Amino acid sequence: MTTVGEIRAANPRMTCRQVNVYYGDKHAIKNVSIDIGRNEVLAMIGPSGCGKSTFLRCLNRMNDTIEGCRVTGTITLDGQDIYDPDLDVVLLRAQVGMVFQKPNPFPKSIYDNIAYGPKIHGLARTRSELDQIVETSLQKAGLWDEVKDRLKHPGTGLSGGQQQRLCIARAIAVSPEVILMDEPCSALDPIATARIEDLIHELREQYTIVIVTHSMQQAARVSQRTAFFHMGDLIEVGPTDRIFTRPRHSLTEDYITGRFG
Amino acid sequence: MTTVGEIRAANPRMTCRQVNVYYGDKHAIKNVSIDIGRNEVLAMIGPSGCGKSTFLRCLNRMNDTIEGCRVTGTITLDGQDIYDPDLDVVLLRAQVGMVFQKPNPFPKSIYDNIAYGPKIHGLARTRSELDQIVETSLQKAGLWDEVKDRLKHPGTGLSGGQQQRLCIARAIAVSPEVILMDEPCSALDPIATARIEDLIHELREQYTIVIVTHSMQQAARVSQRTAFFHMGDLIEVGPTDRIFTRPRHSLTEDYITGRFG
Amino acid sequence: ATARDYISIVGSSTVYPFSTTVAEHFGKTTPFKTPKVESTGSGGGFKLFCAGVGVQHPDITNASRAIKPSEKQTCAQNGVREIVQVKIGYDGIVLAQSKKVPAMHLSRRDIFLALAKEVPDPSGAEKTVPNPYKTWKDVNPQLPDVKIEVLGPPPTSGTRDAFLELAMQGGAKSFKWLKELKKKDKKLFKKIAHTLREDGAYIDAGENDNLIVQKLEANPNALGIFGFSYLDQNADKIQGAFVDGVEPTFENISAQKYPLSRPLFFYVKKAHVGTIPGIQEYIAEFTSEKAWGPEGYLADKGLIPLPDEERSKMREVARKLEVMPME
Amino acid sequence: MTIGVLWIPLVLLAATSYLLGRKRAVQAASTGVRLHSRPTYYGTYVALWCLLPAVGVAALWIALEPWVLTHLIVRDLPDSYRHLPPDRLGLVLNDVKNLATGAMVSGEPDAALRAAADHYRSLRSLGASAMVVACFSLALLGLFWSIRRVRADFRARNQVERVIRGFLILSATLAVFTTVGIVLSVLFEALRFFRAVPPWEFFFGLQWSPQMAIRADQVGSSGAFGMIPVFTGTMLISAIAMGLAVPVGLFSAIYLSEYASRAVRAVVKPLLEILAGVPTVVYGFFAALTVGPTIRHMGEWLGLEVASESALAAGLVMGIMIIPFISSLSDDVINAVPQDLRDGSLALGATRSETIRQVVLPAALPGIMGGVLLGVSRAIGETMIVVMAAGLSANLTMNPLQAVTTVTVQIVTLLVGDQEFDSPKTLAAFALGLVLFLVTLVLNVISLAVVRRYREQYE
Amino acid sequence: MESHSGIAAVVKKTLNRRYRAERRFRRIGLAAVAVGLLFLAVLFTAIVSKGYTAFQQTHVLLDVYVDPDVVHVGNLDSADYQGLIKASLRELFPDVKGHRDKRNLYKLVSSGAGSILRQKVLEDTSLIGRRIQIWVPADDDVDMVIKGHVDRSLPESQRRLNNKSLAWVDALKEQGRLEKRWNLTFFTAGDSREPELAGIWGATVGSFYTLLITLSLSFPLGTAAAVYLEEFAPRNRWTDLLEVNINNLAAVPSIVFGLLGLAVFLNFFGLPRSSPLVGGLVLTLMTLPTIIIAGRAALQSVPPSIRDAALAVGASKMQAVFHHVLPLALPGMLTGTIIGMARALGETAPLLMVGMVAFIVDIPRGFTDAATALPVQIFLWADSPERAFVEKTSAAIMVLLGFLILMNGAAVFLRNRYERRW
Ligand SMILES: Nc1ncnc2c1ncn2[C@@H]1O[C@H](COP(=O)(O)OP(=O)(O)OP(=O)(O)O)[C@@H](O)[C@H]1O
Ligand SMILES: Nc1ncnc2c1ncn2[C@@H]1O[C@H](COP(=O)(O)OP(=O)(O)OP(=O)(O)O)[C@@H](O)[C@H]1O
Ligand SMILES: [Mg+2]
Ligand SMILES: [Mg+2]
Ligand SMILES: O=P([O-])([O-])[O-]
Repeated sequence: MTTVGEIRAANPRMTCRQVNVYYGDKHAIKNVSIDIGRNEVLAMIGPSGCGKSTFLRCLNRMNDTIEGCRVTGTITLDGQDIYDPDLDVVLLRAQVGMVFQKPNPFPKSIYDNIAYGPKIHGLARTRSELDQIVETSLQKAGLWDEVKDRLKHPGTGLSGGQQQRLCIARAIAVSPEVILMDEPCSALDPIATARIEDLIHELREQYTIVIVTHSMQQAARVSQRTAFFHMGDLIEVGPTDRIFTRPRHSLTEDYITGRFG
Repeated sequence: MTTVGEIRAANPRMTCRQVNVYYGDKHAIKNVSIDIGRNEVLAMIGPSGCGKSTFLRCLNRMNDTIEGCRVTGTITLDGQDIYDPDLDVVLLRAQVGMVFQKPNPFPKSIYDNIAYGPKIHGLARTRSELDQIVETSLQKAGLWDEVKDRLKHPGTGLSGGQQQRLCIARAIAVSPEVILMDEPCSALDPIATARIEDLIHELREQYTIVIVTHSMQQAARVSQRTAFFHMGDLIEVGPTDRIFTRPRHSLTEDYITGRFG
Repeated sequence: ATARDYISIVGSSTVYPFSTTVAEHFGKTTPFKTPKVESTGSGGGFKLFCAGVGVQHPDITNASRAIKPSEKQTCAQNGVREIVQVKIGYDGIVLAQSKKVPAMHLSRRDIFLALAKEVPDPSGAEKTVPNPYKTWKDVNPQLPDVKIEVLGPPPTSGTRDAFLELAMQGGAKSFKWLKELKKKDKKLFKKIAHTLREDGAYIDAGENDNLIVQKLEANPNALGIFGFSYLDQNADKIQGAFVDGVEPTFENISAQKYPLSRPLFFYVKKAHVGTIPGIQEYIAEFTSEKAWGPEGYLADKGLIPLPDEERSKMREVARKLEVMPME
Repeated sequence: MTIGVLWIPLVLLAATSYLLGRKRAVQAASTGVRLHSRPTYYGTYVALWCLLPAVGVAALWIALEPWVLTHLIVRDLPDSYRHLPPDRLGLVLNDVKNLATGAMVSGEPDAALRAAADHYRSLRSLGASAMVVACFSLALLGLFWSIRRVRADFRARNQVERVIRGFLILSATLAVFTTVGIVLSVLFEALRFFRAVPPWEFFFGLQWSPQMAIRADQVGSSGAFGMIPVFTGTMLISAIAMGLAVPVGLFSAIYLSEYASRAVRAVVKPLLEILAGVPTVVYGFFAALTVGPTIRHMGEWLGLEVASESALAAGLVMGIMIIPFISSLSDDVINAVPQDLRDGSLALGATRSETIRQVVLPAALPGIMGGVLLGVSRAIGETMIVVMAAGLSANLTMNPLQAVTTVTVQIVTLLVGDQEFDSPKTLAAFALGLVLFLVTLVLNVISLAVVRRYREQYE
Repeated sequence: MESHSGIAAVVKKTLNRRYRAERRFRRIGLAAVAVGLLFLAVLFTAIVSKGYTAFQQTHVLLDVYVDPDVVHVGNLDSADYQGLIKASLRELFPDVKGHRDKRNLYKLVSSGAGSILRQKVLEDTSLIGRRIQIWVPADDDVDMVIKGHVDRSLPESQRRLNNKSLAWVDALKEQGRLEKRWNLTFFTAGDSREPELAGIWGATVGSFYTLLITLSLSFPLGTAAAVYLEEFAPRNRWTDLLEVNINNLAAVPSIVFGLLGLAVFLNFFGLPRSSPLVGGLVLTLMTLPTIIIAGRAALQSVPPSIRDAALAVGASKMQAVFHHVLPLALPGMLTGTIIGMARALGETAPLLMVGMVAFIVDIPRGFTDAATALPVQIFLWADSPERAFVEKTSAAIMVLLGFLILMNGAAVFLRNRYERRW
């Protein structure tokens, strides 16, 4: 089916064309085309199981790790096909960071959780540079004050919300260009959520952000553009304020007004 | 510290008095006293790590499973001390059901996930009674239409949101008297959330529900009373509309107005 | 304990092949059950045998050496007072080497000089010095110029005991002053004669003789010490060194010409005869001419028979169940 | 045998009581009262009460029967037999039993024995019938007693679970009994050894040469019982073995679980596991005949002095044997690391090897340590390989090209040899066994503490 | 990549190095697997190349006249059948004279030939008085020559068969009376002192009974212990002690378990020596720790959320464990049990101590009959002087490995079906 609205962005950082994703026989994403603009926040909404997470994982090829998952179509980052066999997936993932739905801190200290990315990529020359990166990232994720006295404690000892913020801080620490967030706030309380939302606003200056969310309010607050998925189809995409005020597709409207299902 | 507001309920199903919880040396819940009224929905809100989950797990003694977790004070269900050594904890948990933050379906079929509780409690005499229970529970959780054709498929193959609804259906299937929900909607999209919220409304007729949520809107929509926790203290408790409109404690007000932290 | 209607035999691994052969024949040709034969080593055999009288204890033990006084004592303490000792034949102790090299001609003196830890001072003084010999040529200029390397049984083995008494002690006695020493200070003499080198020239090689055979094949310079039957079975790969000019052959050993041979025995608990079915018949089978005679099936298995006279004497002992003296 | 057929009615009875208990529970519930437990639990409860006492009695009877029967028969034997010493009497009884069961007997039994055999036969059948009666009475008693307790509020599940729990605890405690058994069966002989050889000489002596004079007229060689060289040998060979097995095993596990395709993994993993099952005797041959000479030749070629029974050969082959232990157990723990963690690392732009080295392996470390530990234990305790390949000379050396001996080799040769059992030579085996036991105990306590510290850090 | 700004530029600098590390790591892994497989291949080649010949046995075709004077209805059981065989050999080589030569001639066929003839006659008494053709096994020395394990060009004194015997063998061969046939005896017979009559069936049955005891005790006990320690045991001194204990037992050399069995089962409880019962009990104690440790690891890998889920619907701890945790952990426990059983199947040392290293001809018929086990049989044969036992030893190893592979195969199949990643 064809997508309603403008799939193109003025200054695209990533472009997706005719993307299909299969899990074995299951056709999870159907012919989706969309651009992701520079310095914009793109929100992806849709009912549970519609394929938001799946599509997100295509964008930094994290679905490579799922056995039986197959992707067709083209996705480019800055004009470069990311499914090109020559492309370096490590580089891609350093450029396109990701925060997951379930918090997944490493079984290491809080410090090491954050320092891990910078270390492997050689982003810090000295110990104090690394300390600096760790501190900044934790501050941006709004976790610094809570954990600054126990940086050597294991990250897995934090509460759910704290863990998720730790994961966000970890993703930021590598200073990626695009950040993919899969329901990053689903385990967070409103205060932490608000801080993350602020952070997203801040990050937008430099970065491109794609966020999957189950909260339309959140989508409305943080994003410039919104894409609505339904059963693997990209139904509608457009400027966030327009989507939430004047949806064009009836499915979108039903969903937004809560009549859905 | 003393809790602001009325901790007593007119017709209490559960009463908690001077409850303290320790994880080893960590004092996670401090001297909390609160009643949970019959046929009411009590919402528990508060910033991440404040002890909401911990307190909730006290109510059906799920914290027994955490090594080093120690509870003092009294909690009663229908007048019976649930920490009485003579009390049968299995019976207690059949009466006080629970839905967790992270969906945790059994690695069994969808059908078996739901049927497990009724089976061990002998709630169904015949196969068709069991089928009936499974169907009703799934319907109440708003999952029936999506899975009715694949009841024999594994529950772990569902998407996050579907899995959580499966867990809710599983809890409902044993028709408990009290249902504890720990951020049950944190992995759900708005439609599923709305359905669960409707369900909570419905269930309130028969059951007592305690729900932990990170969403003040949700608390406002579903609950009659709201309890606000902060760093292990129960700061304030009272009728939901009053809490959200005229909070008495400054911390509560700060939290609700988003000035917190 | 449950009832037992078969004979239980334990003991030496050297006698094991002979004992089992007899047991198999006995089982096939008589109405009795085939005896159970365990290979526990002579020492282990005596330990079990002397533990007492009763169904749970073995009836017969095999040994590659005579019972020792302390073992008799144990037996007596445990109520095993009537023991019949039957000598069944000889086992030659051979020093074998690979076929790839010419056979060595050794004297017991050579053996002693090559393997003792302390040897008489080469200068002729009547004292011992730590063994200085590295090659066989050092020991005796007529021997080849190869490193001394002997794979032999470990200190726990009966074969080793016999080797020390026969070869080493014999070699030591070829020195006059040592022979005299034996009369004066037996202890010191034995210390000299019975102490093997520990510098790698003598290698403790475990109890698996087949393994030694194969190691010899791989290493033509080495000599191995083991029982005659292994030489007999592997005559195409290994050869026995001449000792004092005598080749270890069946004929030479049975004619008592070969100096290194030891007697083999089995011991019967007389108290069990008459209650455990078949013991006497088993002894009769073992001591029958078709088993242990020069033409018997045991000779085929490598047992060197007793001289005719001794054989008939032993048969009488066995038939009459003559108890050996317990001191 | 009567005992054999006894089970069938007993099991049937238990099944019946299960059904009865269930039915009664259902009836109790039909009055509208809520049952405490599922009806099956009431059934199981009744069945357990029916079965366990009866089985207990049967077991007791089986254990005591020979003793009781013997006693009874002996009482009725003529005096000439009765006053025999106990071991002689045992032989007579053997005859009686052989007679009674119609097995072959030796010689012509006399009338008294025949009578005794008949007596024995009748006593046996009498005893068996008595036992059957007792069993069934108890079973029925248990059944009636327990079924009367079945009421709606009766906590049948808790009772049944208590029995299961008892069984679980018993199983876990078995390990302690085993240890006590081992210690006891080794300790006394070891103490006797220490009476002959002073402990300090044993523990700190640098010479091992168990050739003590064992007869008055025999002179041993050095006759030294210093265990240091023996233990050094054990450690040297174990170190070589682990030096091969840990890297090979761990890296195979990593390769198989993280890189190899499903098909390769499905084929290779079981193949490697075969290595674990090859009997150690076979490895012994392999070490002694193939690896040993090869290493020796290579050494000669390099101009090195290599003993034909070098520690290297035994250690390498032992390492081969341990590879699958390490790889199989590491593989399991690596698989147990949640995929979440891998995703987290990969999403940061880590390469696969970085993910493995820095995220997966640290998370799996306690488990891997456990596997390595098991491997070390096997190496230290392995017997047959070293018996065949390591030699017996107790050199105090760290040179892997020389021959060394190990504790297990010494135990085997000392015990299977043909010396008297009471000589210090053989008793030394028990002392070695005891020390070996203690050493592994200390090793284990230390490494358990390490594992636990890691585990705490990651949980 | 076009844009070299920001992170990409920095990362790119290190990328080559990192990929080299990646490739190195991967290659190391591959090499490790290859090393393991190489060892396996070398081992198997060594064993098979030595042992495969044992599956054939040289047989001799004899024309036997079942002389009614020797065999008649009265002495069917105890007649001198070997005498008939000897007679037929004399007929084949009528010129052989002299006592010594005759003896050598008789030695061409196995001493078990008589009992084969006896069996035939017992089955069909009408053979008495007739002349029958019968294949009987040749002596092991002949077998070795035919199989080329003995160099015929060696001087006579260095061979077990002298020149005359060799000539007879050649003559028989020429007449088509000598043939290598499938060695059924090897699979159906018990032990024997004569290599050509020896078989592994007795030891196999012994191993079977032993392992049956071991498996039926150690699997339930091990699982129960693992479940208790992992799921129910409180953390205290006592359970710490248990844990240390179990880990320690896993490290105790197997021979020490033999000593324990000797002291406890044989001397204290008075159980029958050399019986599969005692062997099985000893091996049970030996394998238990392995099974318990593996079982605990498997239980640990089941996520706690599963337990929570079950408890929260009102399952008792016991139900949660037995309905959910245990089934999920079972594949892992199976792995541990296989490893334990494989070890038990190949174990020799402890069995030596409880008297299973015995010469036993009769096939055991129960748990208390005297028996040996396969590895012990291998150990015994390996130390036998007779040359023909060399190939028998390797062949027995092949059979043992065959069982092992079968066991592993079945378990791997089960495990693959249930393996999962959390
Ligand atoms: N590994 C997998 N194998 C097979 N099917 C899968 C897999 N992962 C997801 N699916 C299916 O693909 C569809 C899309 O799943 P996805 O997780 O992308 O949904 P979602 O929109 O993220 O849902 P939610 O909001 O609940 O997270 C679902 O129907 C799901 O059942
Ligand atoms: N098993 C545990 N051991 C030690 N400390 C714990 C444990 N579980 C939780 N805590 C600590 O107890 C406090 C309360 O945790 P809890 O999980 O109850 O918070 P919460 O209010 O549910 O947070 P969230 O909204 O993030 O789920 C936190 O500081 C947490 O770090
Ligand atoms: Mg999703
Ligand atoms: Mg929580
Ligand atoms: O086993 P042996 O006593 O003959 O060495």
